[in-house]
Amino acid sequence: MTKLNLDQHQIQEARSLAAAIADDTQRFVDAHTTVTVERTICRLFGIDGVNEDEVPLPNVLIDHLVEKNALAGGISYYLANAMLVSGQTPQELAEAVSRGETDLTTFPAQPQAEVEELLNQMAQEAAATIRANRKIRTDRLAQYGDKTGPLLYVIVATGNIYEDITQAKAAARQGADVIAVIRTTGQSLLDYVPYGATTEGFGGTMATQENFRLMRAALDEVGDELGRYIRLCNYCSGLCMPEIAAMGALERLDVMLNDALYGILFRDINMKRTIVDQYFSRMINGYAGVIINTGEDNYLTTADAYEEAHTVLASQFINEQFALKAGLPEEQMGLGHAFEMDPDMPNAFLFEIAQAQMAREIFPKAPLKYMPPTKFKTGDIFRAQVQDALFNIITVLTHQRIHLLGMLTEAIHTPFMSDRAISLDNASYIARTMRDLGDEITFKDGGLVQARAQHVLSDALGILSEIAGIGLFETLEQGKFAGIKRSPQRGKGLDGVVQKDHTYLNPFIEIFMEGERA
Amino acid sequence: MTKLNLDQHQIQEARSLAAAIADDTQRFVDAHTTVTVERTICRLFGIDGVNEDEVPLPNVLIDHLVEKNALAGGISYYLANAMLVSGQTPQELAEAVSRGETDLTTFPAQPQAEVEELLNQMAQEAAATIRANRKIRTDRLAQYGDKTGPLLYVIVATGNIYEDITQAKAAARQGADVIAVIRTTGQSLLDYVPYGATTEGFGGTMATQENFRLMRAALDEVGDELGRYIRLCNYCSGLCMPEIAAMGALERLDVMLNDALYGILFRDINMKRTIVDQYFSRMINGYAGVIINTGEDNYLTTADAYEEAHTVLASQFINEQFALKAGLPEEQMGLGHAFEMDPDMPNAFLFEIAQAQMAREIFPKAPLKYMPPTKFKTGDIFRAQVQDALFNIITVLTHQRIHLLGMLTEAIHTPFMSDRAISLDNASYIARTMRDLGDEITFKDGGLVQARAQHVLSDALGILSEIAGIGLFETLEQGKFAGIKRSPQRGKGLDGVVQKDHTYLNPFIEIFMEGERA
Amino acid sequence: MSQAMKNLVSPYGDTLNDGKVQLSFTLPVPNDERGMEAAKVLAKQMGLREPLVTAHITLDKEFTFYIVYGSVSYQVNLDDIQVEVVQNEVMTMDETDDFIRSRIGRKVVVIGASTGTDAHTVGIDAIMNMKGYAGHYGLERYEMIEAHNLGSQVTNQEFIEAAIELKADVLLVSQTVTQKDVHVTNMTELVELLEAANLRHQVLLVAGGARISNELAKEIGFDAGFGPGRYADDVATYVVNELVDREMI
Amino acid sequence: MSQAMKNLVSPYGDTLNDGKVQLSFTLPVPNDERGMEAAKVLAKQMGLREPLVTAHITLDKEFTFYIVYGSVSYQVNLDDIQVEVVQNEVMTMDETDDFIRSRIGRKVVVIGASTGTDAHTVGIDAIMNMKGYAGHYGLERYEMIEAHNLGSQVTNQEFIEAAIELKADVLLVSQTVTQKDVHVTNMTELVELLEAANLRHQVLLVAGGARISNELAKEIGFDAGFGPGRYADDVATYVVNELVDREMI
Ligand code: B12
Ligand code: B12
Ligand SMILES: Cc1ncc(COP(=O)(O)O)c(C=O)c1O
Ligand SMILES: Cc1ncc(COP(=O)(O)O)c(C=O)c1O
Repeated sequence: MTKLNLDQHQIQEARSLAAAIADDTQRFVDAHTTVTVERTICRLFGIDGVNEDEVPLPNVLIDHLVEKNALAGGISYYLANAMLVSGQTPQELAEAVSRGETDLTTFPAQPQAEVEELLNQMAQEAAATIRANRKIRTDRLAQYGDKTGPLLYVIVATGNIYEDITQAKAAARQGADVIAVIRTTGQSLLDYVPYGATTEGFGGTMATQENFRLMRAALDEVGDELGRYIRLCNYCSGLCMPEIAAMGALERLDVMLNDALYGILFRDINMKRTIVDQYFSRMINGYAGVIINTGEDNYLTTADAYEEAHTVLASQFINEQFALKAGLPEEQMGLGHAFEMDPDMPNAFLFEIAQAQMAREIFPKAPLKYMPPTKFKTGDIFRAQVQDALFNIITVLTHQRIHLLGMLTEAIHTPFMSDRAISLDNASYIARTMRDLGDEITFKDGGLVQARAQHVLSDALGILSEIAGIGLFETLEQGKFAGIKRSPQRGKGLDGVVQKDHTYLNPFIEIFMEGERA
Repeated sequence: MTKLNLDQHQIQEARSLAAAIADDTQRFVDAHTTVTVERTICRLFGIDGVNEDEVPLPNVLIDHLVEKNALAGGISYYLANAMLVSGQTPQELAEAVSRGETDLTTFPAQPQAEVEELLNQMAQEAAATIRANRKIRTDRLAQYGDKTGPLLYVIVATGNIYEDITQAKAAARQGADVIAVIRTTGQSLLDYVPYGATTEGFGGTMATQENFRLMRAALDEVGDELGRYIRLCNYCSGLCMPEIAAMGALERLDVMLNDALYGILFRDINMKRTIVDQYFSRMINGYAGVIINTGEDNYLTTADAYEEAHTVLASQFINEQFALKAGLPEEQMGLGHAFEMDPDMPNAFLFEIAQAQMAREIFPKAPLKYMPPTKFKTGDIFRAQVQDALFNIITVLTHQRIHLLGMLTEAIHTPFMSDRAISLDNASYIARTMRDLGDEITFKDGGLVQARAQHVLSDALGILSEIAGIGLFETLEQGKFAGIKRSPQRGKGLDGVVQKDHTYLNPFIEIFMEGERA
Repeated sequence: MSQAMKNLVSPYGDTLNDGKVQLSFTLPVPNDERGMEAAKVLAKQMGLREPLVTAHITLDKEFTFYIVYGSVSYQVNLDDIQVEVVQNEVMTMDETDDFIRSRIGRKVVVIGASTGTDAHTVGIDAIMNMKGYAGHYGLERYEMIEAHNLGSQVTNQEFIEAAIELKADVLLVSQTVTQKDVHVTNMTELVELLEAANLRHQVLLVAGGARISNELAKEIGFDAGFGPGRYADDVATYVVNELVDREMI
Repeated sequence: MSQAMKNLVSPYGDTLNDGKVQLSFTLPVPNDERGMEAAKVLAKQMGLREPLVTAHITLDKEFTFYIVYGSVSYQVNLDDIQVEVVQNEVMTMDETDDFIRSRIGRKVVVIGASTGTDAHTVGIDAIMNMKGYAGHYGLERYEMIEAHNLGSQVTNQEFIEAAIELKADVLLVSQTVTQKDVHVTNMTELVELLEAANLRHQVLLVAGGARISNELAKEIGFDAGFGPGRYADDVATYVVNELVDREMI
């Protein structure tokens, strides 16, 4: 079902180049761990809670290892070793460390086989919990049936989890399929995950495990009432990528934003740090059956959507390979792109169709995430309704899967309850009255749409060759994405990156990469 | 450039059936005249103004003939005869009749040849005035260039001509190409045309010659400022069809709503009366280079747009033939249709495309008038913006010419100045960003769009055969259009219909039908 | 007091009592800094604290359209609200027919029209025509109602003549065009003509239309008014109960 | 008085002084007759005579969205409006450079950042980057301005340190996220820190962003604020004049 007649050879070539780029970067990833990767292991082993200074216990433990200069071996070994000696649970050990009563590095070393045996057993338990969550999702989707067209995705962002729940339930009743709880500004720069239910955020609400749990329960409740499964989305980008991925796996989130490139470019997070974090977080997402959403759409908020369209495609190719490396299947790759061309450009709509259809044909199995107009939204809410309508049309026409709804108040505030309802009405009206339009029309051979798509593909191939030549880190230094330059020596979180030593252990990698899933 | 693969044979057959229907009706038309046709002749001879009772002089004159039971011969003869005898101008004679000083039927009969000679001369003068107006239009369009895409058409309807002018100028500056001054409710039932500038109307402003003149001057002024020709539209439907057509010809209107069927169905105007009136009014419109707009769109405000789509097409075929009979060329036939399907119907948009594209292909030269959603508009102005957006898309996609803009406040009030601006922005945004979309896409062979169009065509053919069997009047009695039943013996204005006698004269018919135009 | 406090509501954006509202309006001013400030002043007069003008769009040299967001401090006390709904318990067609049979004992004569210069018939047809509207049968289908739909553009004079001739119990008036309050003028004239003819108290006088509320209809001198979303069953229920209550049978 | 009368304006729908406005808001009430009435009451509190609720849309069991049209009687006296625009005569880049050369005689040091947790850089980049925005070159291109763009997410502490280190004359702060007035908190903190460090009067402190007005910025203790549609030339003109006027050179 190809409508664009794209050069298949170029697609294949682009894909191999992206694989080469990912391979190259993966060498760095394999040699390193980070503080948040290790904290994630703690969390998967059941360590939770905060000490009297409100520091999360996983941080307490890892800070402790850092202090002892022992992180290169990984927390797993130290924990298991201490458990064997002390007979304490990980949580008990963490609390003891927090109280300053225990030093994990001073326990006498137990036989390596016993340590590994225990680790494997603990990791299997954690994996079983995640699989159980996965099964609940599969069962509910089987019970209620899943929607076939685009999933209507809206955000809540009041800063207060309880108010978010009010908004989310209303949105679900209005027809939303996915609820994303946006994070407060600044959270992605925190090198820990806050604890408990929270009610104070700006432009979003803290991502905490308790908040996840509260929202999950609320959506299950309203979903049961409506006879639909309402998906929950949050963010595992930023300095705590894998920790939040683990929390999402434990609390049955369904969709998670996850993209190292986003953090590098838009949050000035150090590239070494986040690329290592991304690997483990995607592994968890993959295992948990969570759909990831990548952040290419954001490029077009600073770069021009017409001129820089190929960078979005190139980045999608790279993200695809990174995801595959982490065992995340195509069916869970919500590669991002966006409708962001200048409304003053003649035929802009045709070029948007080209871009969206191209992504659809190049990544046929991916549940593409399609972002609405934001950059050219102004305070003119009446025009915004039309901008969103055109975006909604392309979504339906090109069979996008994750349909982020535009808001008429995009340029003004995070959505009001009514803004969301207006948006959902806009999208549903179009989805209904244009239901089969995508299958009904074809594009002129060699016409504007086909030519544009082919052009973008060729340009993407060009930039991928360049990147393959110089490597991803150098590419980012040169500012090839979103026009933003970043150095591997700068940015937030670099000090949390540690080279692994030969004793390093992480019992989850094998299970998540090779274990059974369903 | 056919996209629908319609059965050309059926199109031809439908056209011949419509011609037969028009021929049949024309026999009635040719045998009759009406009070307003005769008043029109007065107006074309320069009779204007009102008497002390505010009765327009054309009415005074024709009422006078009716009273004398002399209308069957037509006003032309009596006027010319009286002129020859008295040496007075038509205006002077009218004033004299009004004062009760003169009886037109008592002048001694002059030689028929002299009467006819004078009449011909006077009619040629009137025709020259109309041609001069036509030339001004042609010259201005040549000077400024004419737009090629859809003409953006908006209404003004404040009830006050001066306020209308304020609105119209603003609309022109916002990008409107055609300004229609809507008439006050009830005017179409008046059997006279009000006189002078007016400031009191409900849901619209009186159509008077002075109002036409004021608005024409205002639009020329703003057009010169903008370097565009702004077209002016008004209504010659109702009980004074041909009189208003004449006023429009004299004041250089560019577009006029004109449709006997509309008056019959929606104003309960007697069918005999208005069908006779329509003939002469179209003749004038044709000669003046005025584009007529027919009213098929209105059917869908009472009948269902999906079920009754074929009645719109059938009516367009009939209106085409009536227009041709009156010498009005295809290039001036703004056949009406509308976007009125239920927004709750799946694939409604596809069926709307089918209908619009079908009209485009069946009437390739006609400057089709495409009406926006009205019936399913509610007070939800945010949804209305989306409804209008979809309508605007079809307009561009199917190359409609006269693009009546929908208003977000359609279900609330006649447009505010800001409503129009919002609408124009909606339409321009779509026209710009989808500029070449129509040429870029094709519809699946035998797909939903093609099948729907063919289905509507076949049904239209069916109903045209029925109508050809029973005649137009009987068809209207049976309620085949818009689900509304009308009897030839009822309705407003029947008493203004008179059978012509053998002496009847109307010097304009020959000139308008056969004379030079440019 | 504390009881009343419970029922105070304010506009809601995304947080309880945030008071958020959206406004739009045009001012006859050029699109400049002064106009922008004028828009804010107006918004403040309307009660918006710190209004935010999110768009200022030129309509013409001397006209600018503003979109404004802001918060108001007003609260509505729900307990103070007296809702004047025409009635609550709507009877089905059969129930109404039975009611007429048992309580009135003869057919009720209803005439309806879109009066004055108004040519909108869809509304009155929705109420009267056999097939009804939105799944509610029209009055013509009621066995115990004799319904006469006179159509549109019926003058008040013609309407009254028909009422007399048909011995109508109930007069239904539909009004759609409301520009410059033409409906108010037209409806008021009908009331006056009925009074002049000494008929006003012989009939139930009911209005309806997209912009008609019960409040408005009563103010003008009608017995009731029905707006959008009301159907034949609502009107029938009201009418038969009222005829009985007023002993107009 | 009659002079003032001349400059009174009211909202305009389609007739002068008709006072027409459109509103929309949500109330935490069920979508029923009482809610509808509550919407009218609120609209009346806002000054609408005879408000017309044109839509009432269920958002949830206890939330309803209303769209309302109506007329207000408020008038704005244009003569009373004191428009506080930062300045009117904008100098070109070359004029500004010349002004600095002749009146200041050395380069002016400007530092800018998107501060606090705000990561929106497009606005500050528009003002500072070489290539500028919407056809207005940024401050980096000015020969007589030494411009340092510190990027985004810069804490107030870091910002002040940079100001001291670079001996900045002018501090430019961009703020985009305004939810729960986070910008106000963040900007106020900067002012306090500057005062604590005895630096407040050594520098010109200028804010900007989509929701920043001159009014607001001054209220918080900044010297000026620039909203949407203002560019590098506006800021440069203001800054150099102000430095000279205040003898801060
Ligand atoms: C269809 C329509 C037409 C059709 C009418 C066909 C026909 N035979 O009725 C046509 C195309 C002919 C038409 C013409 C005009 N129209 Co018109 N039309 C509409 C439209 C699109 C829909 C109205 C409708 O049918 N609604 C559906 C019915 C079912 O709703 P309803 O009438 O509210 O009825 C319900 C209730 O109110 C109640 N009800 C109604 N009547 C009664 C009576 C009683 C006794 C009771 C109990 C209940 C009751 O029950 C019904 C079911 O719930 C509206 C815009 C819109 N979307 O609303 C404009 C609209 C009503 N028209 C308008 C105008 C101005 C006109 C014209 C005057 C324009 C002109 N100058 O040419 C003309 C002339 C008409 C005239 N002389 O009256 C304006 C009115 C503006 C205003 N508020 O004053 C509107 C709002 C459009 C606009 N924005 O300009 N129109
Ligand atoms: C682009 C964008 C982004 C990009 C930013 C990329 C980047 N590097 O800047 C990305 C995708 C990263 C992003 C992320 C977020 N965003 Co954002 N984003 C936008 C968007 C679409 C456009 C903003 C923009 O670039 N405008 C163009 C510039 C040129 O305009 P400007 O900033 O107003 O600047 C002009 C003037 O104000 C002035 N100016 C600006 N600064 C200064 C400074 C000085 C000194 C002077 C003199 C003048 C001046 O000059 C400029 C030229 O005239 C808006 C929505 C919209 N359409 O407005 C949302 C928006 C601003 N974002 C919003 C939010 C909430 C976020 C997030 C916090 C969401 C989240 N929780 O994840 C995140 C996190 C960001 C963070 N921590 O701060 C909200 C803010 C709501 C509010 N009022 O509080 C908005 C309004 C969207 C929404 N409706 O929710 N965003
Ligand atoms: C991939 C990705 N991660 C994260 C975010 C959100 O930002 P933050 O990580 O600061 O919450 C976005 C923005 O939409 C994104 O696209
Ligand atoms: C053909 C035609 N004539 C006239 C009108 C307007 O009505 P009236 O003749 O009452 O002014 C319309 C309605 O839009 C119409 O379509």
